[in-house]
Amino acid sequence: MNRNFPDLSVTIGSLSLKNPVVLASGTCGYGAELGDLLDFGCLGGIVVKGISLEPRAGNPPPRLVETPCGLLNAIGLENVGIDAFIRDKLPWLMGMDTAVIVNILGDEIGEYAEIARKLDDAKGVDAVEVNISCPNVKSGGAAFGTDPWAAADVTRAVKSATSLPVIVKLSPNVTDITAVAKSVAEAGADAVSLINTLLGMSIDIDTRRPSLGNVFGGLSGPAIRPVALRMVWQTVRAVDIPVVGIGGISDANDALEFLMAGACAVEIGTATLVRPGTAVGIVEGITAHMESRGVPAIKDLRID
Amino acid sequence: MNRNFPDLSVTIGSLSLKNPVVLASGTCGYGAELGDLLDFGCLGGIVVKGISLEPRAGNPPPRLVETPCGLLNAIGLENVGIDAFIRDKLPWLMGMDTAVIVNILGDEIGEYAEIARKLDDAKGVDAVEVNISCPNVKSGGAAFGTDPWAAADVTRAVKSATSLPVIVKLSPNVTDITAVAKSVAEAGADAVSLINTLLGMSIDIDTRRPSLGNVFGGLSGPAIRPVALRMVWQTVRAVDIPVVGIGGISDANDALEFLMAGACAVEIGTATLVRPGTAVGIVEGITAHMESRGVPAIKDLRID
Amino acid sequence: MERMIARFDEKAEIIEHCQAAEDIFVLKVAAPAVSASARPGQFCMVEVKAVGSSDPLLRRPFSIHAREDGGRLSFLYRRVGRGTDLLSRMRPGEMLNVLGPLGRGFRVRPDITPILAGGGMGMAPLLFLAEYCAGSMDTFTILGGRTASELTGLESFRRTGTRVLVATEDGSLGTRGMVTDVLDGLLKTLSESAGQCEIHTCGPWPMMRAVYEMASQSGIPCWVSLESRMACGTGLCLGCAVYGTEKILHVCREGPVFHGDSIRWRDGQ
Amino acid sequence: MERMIARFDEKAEIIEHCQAAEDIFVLKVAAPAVSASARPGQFCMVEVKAVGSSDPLLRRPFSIHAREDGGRLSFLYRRVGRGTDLLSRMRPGEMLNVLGPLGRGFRVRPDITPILAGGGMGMAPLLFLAEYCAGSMDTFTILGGRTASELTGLESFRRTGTRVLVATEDGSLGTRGMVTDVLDGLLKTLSESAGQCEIHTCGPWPMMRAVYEMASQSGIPCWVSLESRMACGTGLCLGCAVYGTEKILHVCREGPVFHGDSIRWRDGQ
Ligand SMILES: Cc1cc2nc3c(=O)[nH]c(=O)nc-3n(C[C@H](O)[C@H](O)[C@H](O)COP(=O)(O)OP(=O)(O)OC[C@H]3O[C@@H](n4cnc5c(N)ncnc54)[C@H](O)[C@@H]3O)c2cc1C
Ligand SMILES: Cc1cc2nc3c(=O)[nH]c(=O)nc-3n(C[C@H](O)[C@H](O)[C@H](O)COP(=O)(O)OP(=O)(O)OC[C@H]3O[C@@H](n4cnc5c(N)ncnc54)[C@H](O)[C@@H]3O)c2cc1C
Ligand SMILES: Cc1cc2nc3c(=O)[nH]c(=O)nc-3n(C[C@H](O)[C@H](O)[C@H](O)COP(=O)(O)O)c2cc1C
Ligand SMILES: Cc1cc2nc3c(=O)[nH]c(=O)nc-3n(C[C@H](O)[C@H](O)[C@H](O)COP(=O)(O)O)c2cc1C
Ligand code: FES
Ligand code: FES
Repeated sequence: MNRNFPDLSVTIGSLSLKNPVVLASGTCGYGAELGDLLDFGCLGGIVVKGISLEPRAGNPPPRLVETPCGLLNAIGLENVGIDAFIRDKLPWLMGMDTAVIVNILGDEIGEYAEIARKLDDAKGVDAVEVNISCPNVKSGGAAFGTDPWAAADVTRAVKSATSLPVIVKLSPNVTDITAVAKSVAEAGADAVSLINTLLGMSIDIDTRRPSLGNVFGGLSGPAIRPVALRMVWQTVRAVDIPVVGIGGISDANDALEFLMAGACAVEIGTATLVRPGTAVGIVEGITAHMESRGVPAIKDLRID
Repeated sequence: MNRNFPDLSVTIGSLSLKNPVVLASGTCGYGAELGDLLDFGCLGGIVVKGISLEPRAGNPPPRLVETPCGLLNAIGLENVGIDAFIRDKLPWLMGMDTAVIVNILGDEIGEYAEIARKLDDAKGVDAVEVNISCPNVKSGGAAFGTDPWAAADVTRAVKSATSLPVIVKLSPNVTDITAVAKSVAEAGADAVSLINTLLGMSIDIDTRRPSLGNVFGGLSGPAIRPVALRMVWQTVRAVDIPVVGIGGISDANDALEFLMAGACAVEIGTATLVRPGTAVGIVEGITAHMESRGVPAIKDLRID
Repeated sequence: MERMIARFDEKAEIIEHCQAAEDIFVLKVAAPAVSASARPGQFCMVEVKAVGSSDPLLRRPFSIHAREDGGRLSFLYRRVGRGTDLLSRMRPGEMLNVLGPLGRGFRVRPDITPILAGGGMGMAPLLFLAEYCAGSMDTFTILGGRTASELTGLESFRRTGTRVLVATEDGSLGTRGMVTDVLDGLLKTLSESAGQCEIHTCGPWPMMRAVYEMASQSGIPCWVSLESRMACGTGLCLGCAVYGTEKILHVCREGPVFHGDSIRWRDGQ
Repeated sequence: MERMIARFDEKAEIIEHCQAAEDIFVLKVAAPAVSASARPGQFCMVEVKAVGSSDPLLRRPFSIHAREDGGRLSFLYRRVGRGTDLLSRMRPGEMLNVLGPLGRGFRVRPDITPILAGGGMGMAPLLFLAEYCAGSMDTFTILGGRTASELTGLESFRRTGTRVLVATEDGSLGTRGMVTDVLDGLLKTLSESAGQCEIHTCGPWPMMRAVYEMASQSGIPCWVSLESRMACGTGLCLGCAVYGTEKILHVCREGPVFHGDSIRWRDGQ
């Protein structure tokens, strides 16, 4: 292998990415919104905005509030629904030279399975990412992702509904994320990605009301990076399936921390909102780091 | 009541504070270290550095790393031990016109109880704060604070060992902090304080090693404030005992968010490290806010 | 989806930065690509944080105030919080990331007389609009503020050729009263030709609402430029939602300029 | 506990701020209270973040480089990361929070000849020490760096009256080699009176270690000024720990200046 041309390609189960840098769900729309600002051909992949069976209108405004080095959002999973996605959004994505991963969500397990089935039939989808941070409506409303058993049930349902690689996206709002990771790995997940947002809130002291229409929101951005990295480190050491690192990654050095912790790939979320070209800069930065240190492949970045 | 002179005093069980602003454990030493930089008479109270039965040397360096709007620490609970504390540190604190709260920790329940007993005999202690974020050595090393039952056991042991008010300090690294709060409330806690630090880590990409000698550390500072506020809001609405708010509070506006969420008092941690006089400025800022809005007492700040 | 004009994330040099009043600043930057495709009513996301700092995290949205020769853009802004405070400390020669032009601007029709109505910082996008319209048609611009010193830059408006009418709450300049007081008078004067007018307004919510209601009563179309909290400004996060009459609207993508009829005014902001 | 000299958190005005070399700056601030109680070898925690920003969160520790008339202090620092980069952009007239004086400085004895040995930015605390000693005794100062341009401010040292010896790795100034090469020569010259000398050193860990070992071999006491990551600088957080021979040492409180014998050198930094 030529030391001067590091190999950035990675595989996540049967999914191959040209490099480990992927856009995170909910922060890159359905791709087309970014088309003029980013060269998708430079990216490992894109995870589109979470899709449900039916269209969703999302939460009442205000939906955003800035926090120290972070962003609280309560978008409420607004999306066009799986049918409109396949019909109106997927064709554009198919034209891009990058892996297309579809983030899916539901109120109950059957919904996850049905979306997965529809994606299995569609053309142009490379993998499914299962967002289990949604409330499990049928059993009291706690998120699927906070219960290893519920998480495994969702995983099994999705796996049997599709032959696409299935990445389960874990919630960080748990006592032991490795317990959930192990549970979904046993249930057949091809990979896990983490972390989704930390549950947070903010109060507007002038209006004396919660700053978000939904009261609670999800915290993302650089503020959460140390928590995300810790969970990735723990999960990499607890399961045998690939782990995708997410959380506050804003530059190549941040991404390298996750790859050194053992992540097989990283997703870039809030940083794209702040600077649309962030992910492309990260690919360049990782390449430069590997070149200058003579690291032949992404997996060689990992430390013990 | 005179609207122009708001009443800042609060009570936490049988403990009375002249105002709701307290220095958080581990960020104000044993008090004397701050003596020339802060007028203790202006503060509601001070929670001293966590004390164990025997002196502890703490973790290997490096013990600190800065993160976006945050601080990761792995001090490892270095402290002089309960006997030296009572003998060498307490006398200085008794001279200050502020409430003295002693933060205690242990490897097993018996240690907590024994420290509490010693404090019960000592003069000059106004309350005990029980740090349950420590590993429960006898049962596998998970923190007491991540298990509602273990947390209740510690609480009962401390309560029966002392007649001082007992504040149980909760760990945020849990799926449902209200479950732990309810459990310690039932076990007799006079109040809960939250949050302790979020478990995090950082990697030095130049040395290719975790930045902290201990690998993992506790994340504090403004970065964690939205998570802390959410947990305080939830806990206030889940238990009937007073809730002390902690986490990233750096100015009066931050403190007001917690008081509006229903906290009866707040603790100031990392902000004191950055600016020793922070807590005094917060007392002034809260007073000014209450004066200008005609809020008669702290409890009237609370919103629904 | 509406056809998208190309947007750019440009590293722009600050050319001029002056304080026009107590808390009001005019910032001029060299951003040739953004400038070339900018249309009146569009805005930019401007980075306000220092190099090496991640706080404040988000860029701030500012309307394009004017487009000047040599690929320059200017912004008119009020210092209201930490982001605008940081911005106000930056000096000529420093670089600033400017993402734009964003959103859908004002829709003007060649055969219709535009009445521009701005309250406070709401005048920011209107100068660009006045310039744009001035060449080809007669325009009126009503500018309102609390007091005279807030109404900086009246001369720039006059230079475009628009007829400027002023209202101040304290009467220190122009009519004592609100933008709507002046608008009311103007609409009466124009009553004959009111059917040939269109209103473009930007300012505080209650003012825009009042302008919209007055326009509706007179059967005049009214375009309003809304604000909302934004993270991306580019349509990625869906965070900038406001209630429309029929559905949620996204200010950064479907707006910031909307037809007044499409807004659910009672929800306030 | 050692008796504590009063410390102050002063809002200090920047009086001068010059770039001495590529990445090296001299910052002069008016901080009369801190200045009045400062002793050589002590340091300050300097706020580097912009008003309204919480990132970078922590202050940065800098040794007191010199104390000047009128309650002024100067710092000599190298731009190495985001905090020092932000600091380097601040201009005269701006205010800066400076907490100090902190820690225990150099211990000098009136009957002993001090040899000051600084490598790179390690020269920062030594100017203050040279000034302090110069009035009453003969002193030697050895300053080392990679190349001549790094050794800014030699003149300031000479002005204090200390005898300045220079080493550069590339030989562009003084002896080609390391501080220890010059020290070796000096100790030989002084061999008779070496028993009457004491070394005060500050610089990179390997250099201080080499100086300490050389001093030990000659039976000369050696004081070293250590660095470590700091959050508070005031003894509150216990974060600035380094290994001592017998126990953990806290750089900000028990140091930054330690007797070389008390350090566990093999642990590196
Ligand atoms: C499309 C659009 C165009 C705008 N054009 C201009 C302009 O030309 N000139 C101008 O002075 N201002 C304009 N604004 C408002 C401007 O973006 C805010 O004043 C600015 O973001 C405040 O930043 P800050 O950090 O100083 O305030 P903060 O400290 O963040 O907040 C201070 C106050 O400003 C409000 N605010 C914060 N962010 C926003 C936001 N994104 N939108 C609206 N209000 C906010 C807060 O609720 C708070 O009350 C525009 C806003 C939008 C959405
Ligand atoms: C008691 C003491 C006195 C000091 N005196 C001086 C001085 O007079 N002049 C001078 O130029 N520097 C001095 N330093 C070092 C100075 O504090 C650091 O260079 C500075 O904090 C780096 O900040 P940064 O944000 O630019 O770097 P960062 O971006 O935080 O880090 C860049 C590099 O600097 C290192 N670093 C970061 N913080 C510290 C720290 N607190 N201590 C040591 N290394 C650190 C990091 O490990 C990293 O390698 C002193 C340090 C201490 C502890
Ligand atoms: C505005 C916004 C919307 C999001 N929507 C989704 C979503 O639909 N599905 C999902 O799995 N994660 C969603 N996320 C979470 C991100 O994909 C990511 O996991 C999280 O933000 C942490 O990464 P970051 O700090 O890089 O943003 C969203 C995040 C943000 C900020
Ligand atoms: C350096 C450091 C040491 C700490 N030591 C203790 C401790 O001994 N006992 C404890 O209960 N909490 C300890 N904490 C946690 C704080 O008391 C506080 O709960 C936490 O830092 C969150 O608040 P903050 O963001 O205001 O710092 C420590 C925090 C820091 C930063
Ligand atoms: S601000 Fe992100 S979609 Fe409008
Ligand atoms: S830096 Fe906090 S104790 Fe030394």
